[in-house]
Amino acid sequence: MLDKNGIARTIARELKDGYYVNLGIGIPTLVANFIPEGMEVQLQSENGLLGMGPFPWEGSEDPDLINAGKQTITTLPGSAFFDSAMSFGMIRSGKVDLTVLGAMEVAENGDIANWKIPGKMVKGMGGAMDLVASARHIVVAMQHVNKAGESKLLPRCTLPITGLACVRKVVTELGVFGFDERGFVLLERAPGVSADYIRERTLGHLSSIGQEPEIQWA
Amino acid sequence: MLDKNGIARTIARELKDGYYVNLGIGIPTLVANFIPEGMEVQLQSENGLLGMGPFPWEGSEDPDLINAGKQTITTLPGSAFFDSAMSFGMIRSGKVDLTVLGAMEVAENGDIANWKIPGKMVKGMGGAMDLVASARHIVVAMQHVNKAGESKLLPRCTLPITGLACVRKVVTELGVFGFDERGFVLLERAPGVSADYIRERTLGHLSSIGQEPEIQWA
Amino acid sequence: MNKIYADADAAVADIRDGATLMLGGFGLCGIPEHCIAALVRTGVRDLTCISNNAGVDDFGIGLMLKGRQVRKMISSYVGENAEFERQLLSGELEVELIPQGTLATRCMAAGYGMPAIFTPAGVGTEVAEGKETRVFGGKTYLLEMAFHADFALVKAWKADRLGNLVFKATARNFNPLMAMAGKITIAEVEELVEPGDLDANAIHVPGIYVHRLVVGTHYEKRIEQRTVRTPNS
Amino acid sequence: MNKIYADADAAVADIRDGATLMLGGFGLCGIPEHCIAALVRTGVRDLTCISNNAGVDDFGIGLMLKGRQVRKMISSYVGENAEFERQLLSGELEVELIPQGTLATRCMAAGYGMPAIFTPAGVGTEVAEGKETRVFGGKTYLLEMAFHADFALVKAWKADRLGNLVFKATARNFNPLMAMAGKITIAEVEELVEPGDLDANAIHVPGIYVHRLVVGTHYEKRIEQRTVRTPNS
Repeated sequence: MLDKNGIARTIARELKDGYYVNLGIGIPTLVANFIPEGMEVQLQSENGLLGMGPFPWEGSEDPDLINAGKQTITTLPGSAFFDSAMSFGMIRSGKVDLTVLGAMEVAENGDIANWKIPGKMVKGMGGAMDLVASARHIVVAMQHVNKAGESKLLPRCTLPITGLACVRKVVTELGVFGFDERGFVLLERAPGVSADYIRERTLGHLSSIGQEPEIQWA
Repeated sequence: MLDKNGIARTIARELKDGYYVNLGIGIPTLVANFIPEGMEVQLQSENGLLGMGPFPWEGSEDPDLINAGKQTITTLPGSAFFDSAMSFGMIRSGKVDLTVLGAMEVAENGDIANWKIPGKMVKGMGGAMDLVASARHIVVAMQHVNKAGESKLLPRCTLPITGLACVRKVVTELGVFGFDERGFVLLERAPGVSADYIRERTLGHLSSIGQEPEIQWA
Repeated sequence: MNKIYADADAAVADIRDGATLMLGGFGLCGIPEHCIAALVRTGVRDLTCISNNAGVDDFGIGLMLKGRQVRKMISSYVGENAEFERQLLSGELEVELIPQGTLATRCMAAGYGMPAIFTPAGVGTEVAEGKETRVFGGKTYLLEMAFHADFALVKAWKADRLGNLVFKATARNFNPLMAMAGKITIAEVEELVEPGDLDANAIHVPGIYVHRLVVGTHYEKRIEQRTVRTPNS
Repeated sequence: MNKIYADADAAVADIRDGATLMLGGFGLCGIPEHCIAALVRTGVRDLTCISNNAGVDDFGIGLMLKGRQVRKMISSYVGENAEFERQLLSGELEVELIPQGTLATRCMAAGYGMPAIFTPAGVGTEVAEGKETRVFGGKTYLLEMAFHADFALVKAWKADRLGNLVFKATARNFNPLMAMAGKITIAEVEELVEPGDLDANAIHVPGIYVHRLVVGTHYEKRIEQRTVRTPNS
């Protein structure tokens, strides 16, 4: 089983030198901690920044400098600020190489639901619908099951959709999942987790030969 | 009869303090010389400048600083540069208070033709079609008749149209013309020019009481 | 030509009941604090507010909500506000949630004289309900109308008296777009400089889009998520 | 990540016959001189060139016309060029003239991921022939498609190695729009500075849009209409 850092570290293997990457709130944010040494990756924050750096040291927070999660941040040399239209312009035109975000549900066909639970107060979709509608490579980082123990990898989403057929990869504490025409495909197992164990916790169709490799980090 | 400066000076009476103005090539450019003392008028050049100043002194020309007529220019304090999309964005959204441009023909209904003569090499419309499609107040500065002595104020344009029903006022060497539902309306006569003389040279319908005032400058 | 108003109260004095406003800012970053405070003092009501967020209970648009001044919010994310939730559930407040990029682009469209734009955001979701779709190059887009506002209230870093605006860091966000979209645009700024002091190459919003200027002082600039690095992180 | 190419020849070496190019500049102001010169040296042919103008006989795109490298020009104004006229009349060259603002906005649309835009420019004219029109708020607009280009060749003033671009004065014009529209964007710049030397608030084109950088030297920057003030004017 992977912990949150393990999920982030697994996703970090998707990074390539020169990539522009948008990381959502939560586990996705942790991916930034696993950018390999010597690899140049530019982080985009959709409120209007390329070249996001780490959190500031205490006392040097700038209220005019926040990320899309409204956290105080810093910038790296060579960063650029822009307005929200240009920010989503670069997202919409496919310039962002990798988008990592959380989800409540992912469906066999790559649909994602992550913005609204009927009956609960709706907070809004923020930039999530724009990101999933346009990003070229979308990886979901999430727990495999919800608090009630139910699979979040489903035949189809039960919650209101955020975007259609857009997710390319899912990483949970149990493994790494791709997609084929039938549904989810188990690509790698978390260390010590069997394919059967994963299948039991996956409601959507899961293709698995039962001998998928365990996740390894460089 | 007005000379070119007289036409420009007449049009300059349309200016108001705080106006943003786009001046075309030729006579319209001369309007800038008649901005009343103490009045603040910002000149927009559609290649990407607000706050255009006079031509540079010899030796201080900057090839990176030209107007829409490709002439070397200067800027005034408080000028701003922008890209061509924003430039036409402000034109399209009606932020330019006054647009002055030349024409080959103007029709009774305010149609304008100023970009193309069939059989002659076409140079292109540049920004003219954008300007006439969007500007809120369009004044045409032109000679009353063409080189063949034919009226340029016509029942309808014979040349390819630049824009439909957009001209609000025409100033020629003979007078100032507005529009009503029937066609041109003589508003003011050039000094020493009779309404009859103007009517003879105007092919489009011209309303005139025959006693329109002579043009006066403050 | 004088665009400079004595204070925010003077600048917002003619905003009437039922007006549609745009308010710049992302979260509490780059919001027009002083204009909001002045609006609260006017007691103007039945406002439609286009703003990415709705403030928090005791700051930003939250103050206008507390005064029951807002009839409708058009936003992308509104989650930080108990009074907001109360008014929404009681039916006092109407809310239209739209994707953040769609919101930004619909504001930009107004300033660029474009009546509508196409975006793929929201295709296949609730957001698309009742909206026209169109396929370009095999991909489906929604037709979304430009947003217009009677007044745009924005917060800039620096301005000159001609109305040229410069924004700082991520406090830029929606501010330039809304500044360009307002029928009347009121910009409150931290610093007023002489014409020519701003680099003409680095103006974010040219003065042609800006009608009123207010110099604000004592900005609170509240931070929503103060997050800092720890020595061993 | 290395975006810096040794010279313009290296940067344009993989541009193939039949490619669609965008070339920045207005008149001769802000044109990518060195990339054009390099393109002439490659002898690549059958190019479609999207550029507001077509240069003059012996400079700018005129040099490519002289080499019969251009099959089609998409421009708003092409009047300064005798060779251009000759090729057009002989049928060697195809020309599509479109309004300047439409050209700019169709380029912008690509960089902003918008498949098409609406503009009133050209309604009722030849430009509207065969195009879809639509009425919004009582005004008629044309539907115009985004322009895409295999390569965008632009000229910037300064850049850092991440590809962040800053333009000078009216040499900005179409350059940022085309930089954002290119599938592969090649920016030639007068000065390469260290990351962090450019004001992060004043970047015109963020590096995400820029794939290749060339540092140009000895810019000719020819002036088309040298106009000066006279002491008594």
